[in-house]
Amino acid sequence: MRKMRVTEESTWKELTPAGIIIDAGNAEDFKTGDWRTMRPVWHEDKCKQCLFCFYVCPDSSIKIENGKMVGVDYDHCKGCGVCTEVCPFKAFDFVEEQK
Amino acid sequence: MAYNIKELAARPERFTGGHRMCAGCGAPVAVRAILRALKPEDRAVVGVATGCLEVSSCIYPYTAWKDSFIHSAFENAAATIAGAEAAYRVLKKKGKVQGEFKFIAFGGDGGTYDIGLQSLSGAMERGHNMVYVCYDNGAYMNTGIQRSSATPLYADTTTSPQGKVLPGKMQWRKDLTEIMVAHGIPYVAQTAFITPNLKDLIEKAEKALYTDGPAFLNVLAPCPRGWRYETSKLIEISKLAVDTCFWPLYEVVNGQYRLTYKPKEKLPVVEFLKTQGRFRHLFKKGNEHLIEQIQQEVDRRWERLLELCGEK
Amino acid sequence: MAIRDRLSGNEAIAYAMRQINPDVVAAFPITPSTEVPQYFSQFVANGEVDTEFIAVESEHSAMSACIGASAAGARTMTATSSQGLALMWEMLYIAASMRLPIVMAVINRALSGPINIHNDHSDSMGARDSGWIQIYCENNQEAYDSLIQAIRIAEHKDVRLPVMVCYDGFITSHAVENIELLEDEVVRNFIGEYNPEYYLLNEQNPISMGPLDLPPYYFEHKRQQAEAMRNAKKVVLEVADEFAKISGRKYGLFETYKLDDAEVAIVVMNSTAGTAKAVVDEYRSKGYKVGLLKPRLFRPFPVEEIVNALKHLKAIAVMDKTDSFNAAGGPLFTEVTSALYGRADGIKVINYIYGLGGRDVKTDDIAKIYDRLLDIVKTGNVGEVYNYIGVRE
Amino acid sequence: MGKMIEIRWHGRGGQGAKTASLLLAEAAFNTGKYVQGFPEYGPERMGAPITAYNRISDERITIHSNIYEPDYVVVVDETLIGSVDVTKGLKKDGAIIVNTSKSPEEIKKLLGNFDGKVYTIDARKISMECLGKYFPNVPVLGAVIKVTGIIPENEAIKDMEESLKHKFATKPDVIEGNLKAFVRGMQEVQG
Repeated sequence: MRKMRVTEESTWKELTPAGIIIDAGNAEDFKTGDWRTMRPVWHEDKCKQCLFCFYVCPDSSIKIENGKMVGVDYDHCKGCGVCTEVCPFKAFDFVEEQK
Repeated sequence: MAYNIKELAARPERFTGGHRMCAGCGAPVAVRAILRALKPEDRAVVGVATGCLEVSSCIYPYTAWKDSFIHSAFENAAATIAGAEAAYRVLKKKGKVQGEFKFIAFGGDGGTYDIGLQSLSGAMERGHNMVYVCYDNGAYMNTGIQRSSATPLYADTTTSPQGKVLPGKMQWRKDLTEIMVAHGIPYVAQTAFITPNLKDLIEKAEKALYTDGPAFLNVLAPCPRGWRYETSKLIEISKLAVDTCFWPLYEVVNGQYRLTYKPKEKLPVVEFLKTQGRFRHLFKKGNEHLIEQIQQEVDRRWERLLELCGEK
Repeated sequence: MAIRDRLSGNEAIAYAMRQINPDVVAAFPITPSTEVPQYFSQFVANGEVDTEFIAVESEHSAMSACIGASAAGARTMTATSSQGLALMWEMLYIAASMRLPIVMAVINRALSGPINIHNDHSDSMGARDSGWIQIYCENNQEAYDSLIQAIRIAEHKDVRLPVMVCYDGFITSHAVENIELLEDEVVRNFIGEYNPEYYLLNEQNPISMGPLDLPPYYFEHKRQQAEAMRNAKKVVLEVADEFAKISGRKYGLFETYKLDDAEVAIVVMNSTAGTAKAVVDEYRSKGYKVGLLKPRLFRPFPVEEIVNALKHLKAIAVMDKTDSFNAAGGPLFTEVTSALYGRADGIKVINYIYGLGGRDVKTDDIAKIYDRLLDIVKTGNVGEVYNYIGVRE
Repeated sequence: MGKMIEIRWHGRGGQGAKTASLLLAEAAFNTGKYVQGFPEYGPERMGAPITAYNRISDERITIHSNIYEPDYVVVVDETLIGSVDVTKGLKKDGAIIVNTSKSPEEIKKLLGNFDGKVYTIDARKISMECLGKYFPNVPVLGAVIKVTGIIPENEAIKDMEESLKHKFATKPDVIEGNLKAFVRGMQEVQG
């Protein structure tokens, strides 16, 4: 539940003062997944849970649950491919994005 | 802290997706790792100098920061965070603030080596309990790849372009880490992404954050756009910078130098240079001597560092 | 009980700062404001205040640190002059746009170049559109009283803007004069606790400040800022009323002196207004209907109120202690004439640039201006609008 | 408006003319007056001629210009006579007080065509005898108070004693020496 309700229709009286953002981390609501031209595809069967992909991801897009890699957050992943390069177990394919 | 990849991964994510840094950018990797070194119960106030990181991570009405964040201008991230840290000291004393806060300022090399150097120097000299992190990508990337004093010799940038008579930037890069060492602050370190678990970076960040007094981290943060390489090669390129000794990893704790990584085999600098478009002109026939000059300077600095670290 | 004392302007300001006991002060030395952080750091050294004093390495960092401290939730103050204010320029706008209630004493001094350490108003007048509230003070008493009021004005929920309290370098800052001081506890009760709504050190609600603000939102944030400035006028008067109750000294948006039945008047700010009062007395004793208006609040500019006070006059001289280099008149002149336009047309208004770089302003200089105004009324002939006084022609 | 007295001080940087003007302001303030004490700021350096001013009145003073037609001029360093026009603008019925071992007549000759009253005070002699060091301020201040009559002498002495006690609480000999110098300044001014 966000505290701020700001859209491009909001009047000056409705915006937070001075551009203060009171919902810490609400950039999650902004989807950067559509920037992708390449897509990392994770294969759970090959994954050994080394979590290297998690640390090197610039977009916080490796999903972790209970300390385990569970998939890619395609809402935010920009398809840089760093995860696919660092994986020692070749658990990722890096494929062209199908639009 | 014993480095534990599982325990660290279980810590809360303090820098969310949905920020608008370029795909494959090194800066958010550094930010995530440094914030991960915070104890989960501790809070942070983060200040960022104007630059790529700031204009991409906090665009009204969105912020990627889960901790309190402030940006005011380009050249003053250190002074701004110093003010916040001073406020914390007094408000804590007065009982108006509970809990532990850590103070971190991030700046690119432009905001740190160049326009922000005075502010940084002042804040470090005054002994604020804060960590200043430079994410060094070797040019003013936010405005479109202009040379900074961190830009390597002969790199091609938009204000040090290689042309018919000039082979790119004509000066060697400033050694900011050494300048920070000269401040006599308790902790200074230079680091990079040499392993995919970012152990060197996270351990140094933890030391910096939990050192009493000012600390400085210089993190090599490759920029695929400015350096001209494939976005996926982030870790490979970082590793080459370190293994060629172009960007040695070391720390200086209360004035004591320590080499934190020594390449098993010191690679020729050409191995680093050839991966990036900004150095492509050096590989034209007749430019061999330029690469040789770079090699000589890398060697000279590496030898000096080995001496300082007691490795010779 | 008021405390009768004699202090220089800078001593009075430092005394007020001690009573205010701000959380953070970040400052850098520059003549003639240097004494303020100097006296204040002695209070810190003696444990008379709880303040974290940051002796920064430049005025740019002074204002940057003030911004960081104020954003963090601290009551924050500083002081500067001239080049120091100029070096803060970039951060002045940012402090205002971030809506941070920083209070700063500006000890007016000429801007370089050539370098000059003496008084004029080119420093703060240059910053007049930075979004700071500006209060101008005639003497040490007004500077002291206004600094205390500035805390309340800046922090008011309808305002939340930084405030500059301006007074004349050397003339006011270094001259010892009589002053009535308030007791520490009276000041403490008057300013109250500072409890910001949004601040960085709120462990329950972390916030982000200073975002990239693109075309869909920037304009709305500026509109908010403009509204705060509009609200400031009302708040300045409310705070002045409350201050009168504790001090017996009543402040307004401006002060008038023998203006009600005057035919001609001078509009002038700060210490020169005091000198002009002596000339008004002299001319009144000779039967001339002369008066004076001394603006106190310059930002926001109290347009309607000033027009109401001036509209019965036949001729006005506005004195500016800075030149705008617009080849047409100084900033106070421009404000006054634009206020009169369409509201009180037909009044003859002339401008005098005076006192640049500490050129002393004598009673004789002011007498010449009143003579000219009386002559304009007699002949109906305005002559040159944009004039200088005290310069060798 | 009650009578306002305007005084101009001439001295050299580091000699304490500015301090003397502030001491006079303080003494007048302590006896209930409205005061101004301010130096004319320049590149103030040791040895350079400096000017300081006082206005003293029974009513609040609003004028903030320098003083051009003083009622009194005080010269703390007689070597300034000749290089600085010390009597400039000095009112005809006013007076000049000079710190010197010379007589008023001798000083009058040095001042050229000044017709007003000339007073002298040998502050060096008094200071050396009372304090063992050359601090001209206190005896000069005594002379100025005597000549100007701004403050009744008894009140001035009482006030000086109190402020010395306050300032030098732990040094009774300093209090005594200064007070003696002050009173002798009043007594020994000539003219």
